[in-house]
Amino acid sequence: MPEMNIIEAIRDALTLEMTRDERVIVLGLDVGRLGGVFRTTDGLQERFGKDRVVDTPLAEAVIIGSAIGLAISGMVPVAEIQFLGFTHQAFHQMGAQLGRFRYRSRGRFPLPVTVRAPMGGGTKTPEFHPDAIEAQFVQYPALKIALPSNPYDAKGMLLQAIRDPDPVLFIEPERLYRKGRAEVPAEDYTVPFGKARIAREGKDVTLVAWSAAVEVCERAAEQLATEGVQATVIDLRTLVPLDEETIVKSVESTGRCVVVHEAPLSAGFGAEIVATLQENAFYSLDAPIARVASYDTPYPPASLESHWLPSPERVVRQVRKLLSA
Amino acid sequence: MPEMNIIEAIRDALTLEMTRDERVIVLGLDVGRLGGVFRTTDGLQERFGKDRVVDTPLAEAVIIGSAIGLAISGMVPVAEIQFLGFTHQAFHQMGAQLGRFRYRSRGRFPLPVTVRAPMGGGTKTPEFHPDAIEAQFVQYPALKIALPSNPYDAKGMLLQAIRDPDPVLFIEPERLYRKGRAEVPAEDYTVPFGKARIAREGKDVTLVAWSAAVEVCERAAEQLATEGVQATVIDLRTLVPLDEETIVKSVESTGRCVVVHEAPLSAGFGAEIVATLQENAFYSLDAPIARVASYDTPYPPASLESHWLPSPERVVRQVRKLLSA
Amino acid sequence: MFQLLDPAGRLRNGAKPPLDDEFVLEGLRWMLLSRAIDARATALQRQGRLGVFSPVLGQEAAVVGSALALDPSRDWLVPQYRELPAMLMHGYPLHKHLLNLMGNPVEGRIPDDVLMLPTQVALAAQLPHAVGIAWGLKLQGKDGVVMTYFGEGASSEGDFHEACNLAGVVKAPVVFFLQNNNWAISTPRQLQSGAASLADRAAGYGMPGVQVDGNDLLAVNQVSREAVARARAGEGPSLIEAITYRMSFHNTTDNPSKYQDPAELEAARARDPIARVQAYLKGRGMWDEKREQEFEQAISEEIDAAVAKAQKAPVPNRSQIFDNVFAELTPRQAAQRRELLGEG
Amino acid sequence: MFQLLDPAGRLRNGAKPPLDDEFVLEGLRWMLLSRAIDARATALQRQGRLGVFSPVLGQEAAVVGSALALDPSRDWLVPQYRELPAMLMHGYPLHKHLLNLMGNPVEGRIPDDVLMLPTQVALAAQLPHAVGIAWGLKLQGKDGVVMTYFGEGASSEGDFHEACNLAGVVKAPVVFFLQNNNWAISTPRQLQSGAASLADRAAGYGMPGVQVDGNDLLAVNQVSREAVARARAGEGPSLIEAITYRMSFHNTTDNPSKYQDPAELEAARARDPIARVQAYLKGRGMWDEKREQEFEQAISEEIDAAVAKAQKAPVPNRSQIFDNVFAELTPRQAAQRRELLGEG
Ligand SMILES: Cc1ncc(C[n+]2csc(CCOP(=O)(O)OP(=O)(O)O)c2C)c(N)n1
Ligand SMILES: Cc1ncc(C[n+]2csc(CCOP(=O)(O)OP(=O)(O)O)c2C)c(N)n1
Ligand SMILES: [Mg+2]
Ligand SMILES: [Mg+2]
Repeated sequence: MPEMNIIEAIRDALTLEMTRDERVIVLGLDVGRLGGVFRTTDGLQERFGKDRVVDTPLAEAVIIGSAIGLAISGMVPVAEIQFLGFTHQAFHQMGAQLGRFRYRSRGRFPLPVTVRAPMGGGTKTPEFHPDAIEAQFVQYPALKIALPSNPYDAKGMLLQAIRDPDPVLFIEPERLYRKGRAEVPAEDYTVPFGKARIAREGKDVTLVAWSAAVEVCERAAEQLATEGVQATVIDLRTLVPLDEETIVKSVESTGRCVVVHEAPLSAGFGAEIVATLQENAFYSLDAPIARVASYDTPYPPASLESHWLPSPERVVRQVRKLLSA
Repeated sequence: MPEMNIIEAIRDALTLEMTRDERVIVLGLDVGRLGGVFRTTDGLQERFGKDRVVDTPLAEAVIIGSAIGLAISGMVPVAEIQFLGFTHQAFHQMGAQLGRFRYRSRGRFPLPVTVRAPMGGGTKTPEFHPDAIEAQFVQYPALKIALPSNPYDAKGMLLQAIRDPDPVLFIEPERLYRKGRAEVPAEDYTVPFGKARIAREGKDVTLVAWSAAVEVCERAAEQLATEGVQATVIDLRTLVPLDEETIVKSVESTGRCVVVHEAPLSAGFGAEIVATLQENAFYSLDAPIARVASYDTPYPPASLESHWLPSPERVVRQVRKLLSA
Repeated sequence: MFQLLDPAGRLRNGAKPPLDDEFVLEGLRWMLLSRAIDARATALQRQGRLGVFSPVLGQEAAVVGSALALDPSRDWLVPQYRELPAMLMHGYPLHKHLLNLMGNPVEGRIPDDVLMLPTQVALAAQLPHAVGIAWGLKLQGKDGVVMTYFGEGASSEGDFHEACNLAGVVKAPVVFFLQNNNWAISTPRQLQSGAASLADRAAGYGMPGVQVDGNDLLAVNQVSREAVARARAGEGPSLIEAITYRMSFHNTTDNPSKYQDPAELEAARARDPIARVQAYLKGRGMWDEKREQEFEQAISEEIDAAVAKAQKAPVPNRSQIFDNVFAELTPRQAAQRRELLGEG
Repeated sequence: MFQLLDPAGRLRNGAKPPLDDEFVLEGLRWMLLSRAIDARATALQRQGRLGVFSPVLGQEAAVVGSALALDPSRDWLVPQYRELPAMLMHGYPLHKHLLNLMGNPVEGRIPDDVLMLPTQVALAAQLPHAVGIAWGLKLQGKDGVVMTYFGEGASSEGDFHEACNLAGVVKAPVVFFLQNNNWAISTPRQLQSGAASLADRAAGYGMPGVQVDGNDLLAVNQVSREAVARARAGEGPSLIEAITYRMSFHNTTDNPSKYQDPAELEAARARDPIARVQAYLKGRGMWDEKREQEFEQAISEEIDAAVAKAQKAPVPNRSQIFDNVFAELTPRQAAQRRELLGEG
């Protein structure tokens, strides 16, 4: 099996799907000749032509808005927003338009649109770029939200996203883009939405995360293992649909849970996980469910980001607290 | 003491503050000659002139963006967005710019800007207009978020908002705008941020809400009283800052809690309340904390909105469930 | 400002009508239908039988003249919300529109063979959609054209700029039809922009822009045909600014006496687009009182039938709240649906 | 396109220089300083001592020529991010800029008497701010003018449109200075807009627009002075499109060989804005090798001093994460701060 990093896995999925389905069109800033600022679309324009891999003018709202129209006309657009933080420039076209077209047209216009964007800090990119704002999109309930954390999922979930009959916001973990290769099947496969991945199993505590925070939890779990604490790590993969079953079952068995995410604490999606778990696993809980998140401030200067982002150390500390509760 | 509805209380606060502080400028769509589509600014342009009460072009982002500049130049802008749903057109100027200017300028440019907008359904306004998207703004941690639910608070909190040295998103409960008058002092007073209001006290269950949902809880509490159940109703008033103390204390004493809001359930601010309460009142809980919210769908057609919005009946049903748990 | 008919309905010196008389008569019929619907819908709204309603009154020539340039079998219509006659001309049934206004969009679904988007509530948000459709048609080698409507108010939104600019780059076959009716709710044109002409904006996107008398059916039709032909020939987008006037309230919740100078409204009435076409056709022996009565009779019956049909449509039921959110409900939505239906 | 100096540095027929020679020399000094900073900052970045850096290289005449039209004691500067010399000319100390690039903005705070906003990362978001400041100055009866910078890429954003349009309506004293350097990262000008000239957009907002040779210090300064004077006289905003060329990478993470035709870069080098001013001043007996060496020596020392000063600044500490979020922390933020500092 070939080995790929996340960038390569994404490029592989795009290549596969553009070959299979000629309705697929890639559009966004610098996706053509340059191959995207992270090279995820490298070589695609040469291969599929300028009509199918399009460098758009610098305007996020019309990237999303025109993708809506392209889908209505019969195409299958994969739009790239250069950094998730800049979806704010397109916010009115995201939830309210892209997310609602099927509903407001009473089914006449389903929109098979994928919006790709990298998210997250830890690479010293300037403010706005790294903003982890996934929860804002959950509050617009007609977008599916997928966040792979590894090369295998990146490929399989992107193929799933493009083929999904509904709009999918596909958020990529920028910090992990080139963080090592893993085995990824060369052939076509999809990873279904709404099915969490159990990255590691342990009986003492459940760690729930998505995107790059999964890797933080895995490092925390390793540290905990050296202290004799066995942690389960669950990678949600998609926030919408949410795999309640897997997390509830795990917490029923461990009795303790820490949710970890890169977004600031307040009103982050972690709150939703806690609310859901305490409702459905209430009688199994041995301690309150905890959250480890970034602090409630704007994204800090590059030199301070490592203190702001959730770290394995903070997760470990929090688990120790729960175990002594 | 004069009696006012919420519209009148807001207009009174604006009149008072524009008289007291000539740096205050009101800007937005149709706020001038028309006095706003809900008449909150009625008569202000006649009184304070066209330079201080300004009908802007139809463009939400530049209403917020120019308010930022006005504040930097030394003015105190009160910007109106006609409906909260249309803050999406200005989203990139809200959290990322308005909310972060003090931070990114390291204190050089604090922004005393107030953004007013009505929110909420129940009046058969078309889609987008009524969207309850308050939680999306909490995820941008440098906006204060105030949501009065009655005339007294509307006046006192608006005066507080305008005088606050930081940006405040002031969300008005559209459905309650003209729903009865209450006593409101004619003089100047402020209602401090971060202090919840206990609208009703009862020992059996705590209902937590904000904006128009407070009224839903009050009706539910009345119904429950006829069944012998005594409910506490807490009106949060501000989501940022959040008065954790008052809600934790109440839930510690009642042991049961229902959070009620108009936004769709998933990732609504109710999740944050639940997450906070279960962390801080864990050992006092007799039952899981419940949420009654709108469903996870786009805003439905007018003829169906009453089934979608949280109702006193749904709250009562939920409380009964908790009591029998 | 391009004009073919003067306000008295006389062809201007040397002007040649772009439409033969039968076609003008057809246009007039749509204009009269539109005005009759305005009256009926307003009455129904006042009786509480319809929701908020925005009349077309005064803008009939702009809407009908432009829509007459389209071929509904291949062209797309992307409306804002004040273009009802164009929607009907494109094949959307009137009773469905009434159902939307009654808060029953379930039954208002656009038929599969009508190439039209739903009306847009978020101003200017439709413009990027229109560009995307046009671009997609072009990429697929289809010869359809997209006509999209918006007000001068909406043209201040960023979406207008981004949409026009992208259209210029990809040479999308789209016609941006700006209805400048002088008002955005209470905000007059002169507070909306400092530009002398909004059509001047076209140059900044590399497309032709033209200002036309929006109360002149023939002139509107001519510039619209030219723009559609240009788009169809692969030459890209155009911007048309139709100068017209909103002769009624913004919508049924509005009271223009609060902000409108009555003299201005009087002056606008003197430029009524319907009277102008009637005068023109009268001059050509195609219009008289008898014909007017026949038309009015037929229109009235058409509206009666649509109202009756709308009233017979099934009332929406609460389970429909969960229809068409996604192709399939998520487990969480499915659970919420069960709760709503008391099955939970 | 307005030009005063031809590429060889000769005054065009009949042209009168808007600046006397001493002033041109001053401009040249800023241009040389800018280019020397580009070289030094790039080197420091390659050594891992600076974060991502965007050079001005090739655009010095556009930035310096326009900023020379400002009066730092009353005018405001609202930058995008590629206008360092303008910031320095406005009074912002170089070592503070270096501190920002080092990820230490705490010490990079703009001094209270420097009328300037921080650089903007979210493209075009600064334009509404510039309009607001200008409008506010006008409302307060102050005679300041705002100069705001942005790229041709940023000019595709909706914010550009909304800002220009509002400025036109309220006649805000603002100059929109568009640096068209042919590139937005890898996206060339011709894919950015179908417009023949971006200055043509001005008409759509009711303001004058002018296209100027952005590599001609004198021409840029002249049109900038005119725009500033107009604004100061209460006549409202202007749009200037300076045609220039990005002669280096987009920023230190970029590799233009992936998308740029080397011949195009060569051609641009032949229009180098610094060489042009030097040739002009040489022709007037104001520039020679000796002078050049003196300038370079002084500039080099100035940069050394700034780098040294930046390196001596206190390193940010983690508690500063919570500084300047609000005037006062919320209880929740205060608790988080205690946790971070291990006081929780
Ligand atoms: C983005 C957005 N902002 C505000 C509104 C509220 N609103 C509805 S209609 C209207 C005026 C529209 O004016 P114009 O575009 O000229 O169209 P007209 O009503 O004249 O046909 C406004 C402000 C809205 N629907 N969408
Ligand atoms: C809203 C937004 N979208 C995308 C980006 C990413 N980005 C940074 S610089 C740049 C190109 C800017 O081009 P231009 O405005 O021409 O300025 P230049 O770099 O040429 O000075 C892009 C796309 C951003 N910073 N902000
Ligand atoms: Mg209008
Ligand atoms: Mg550029």
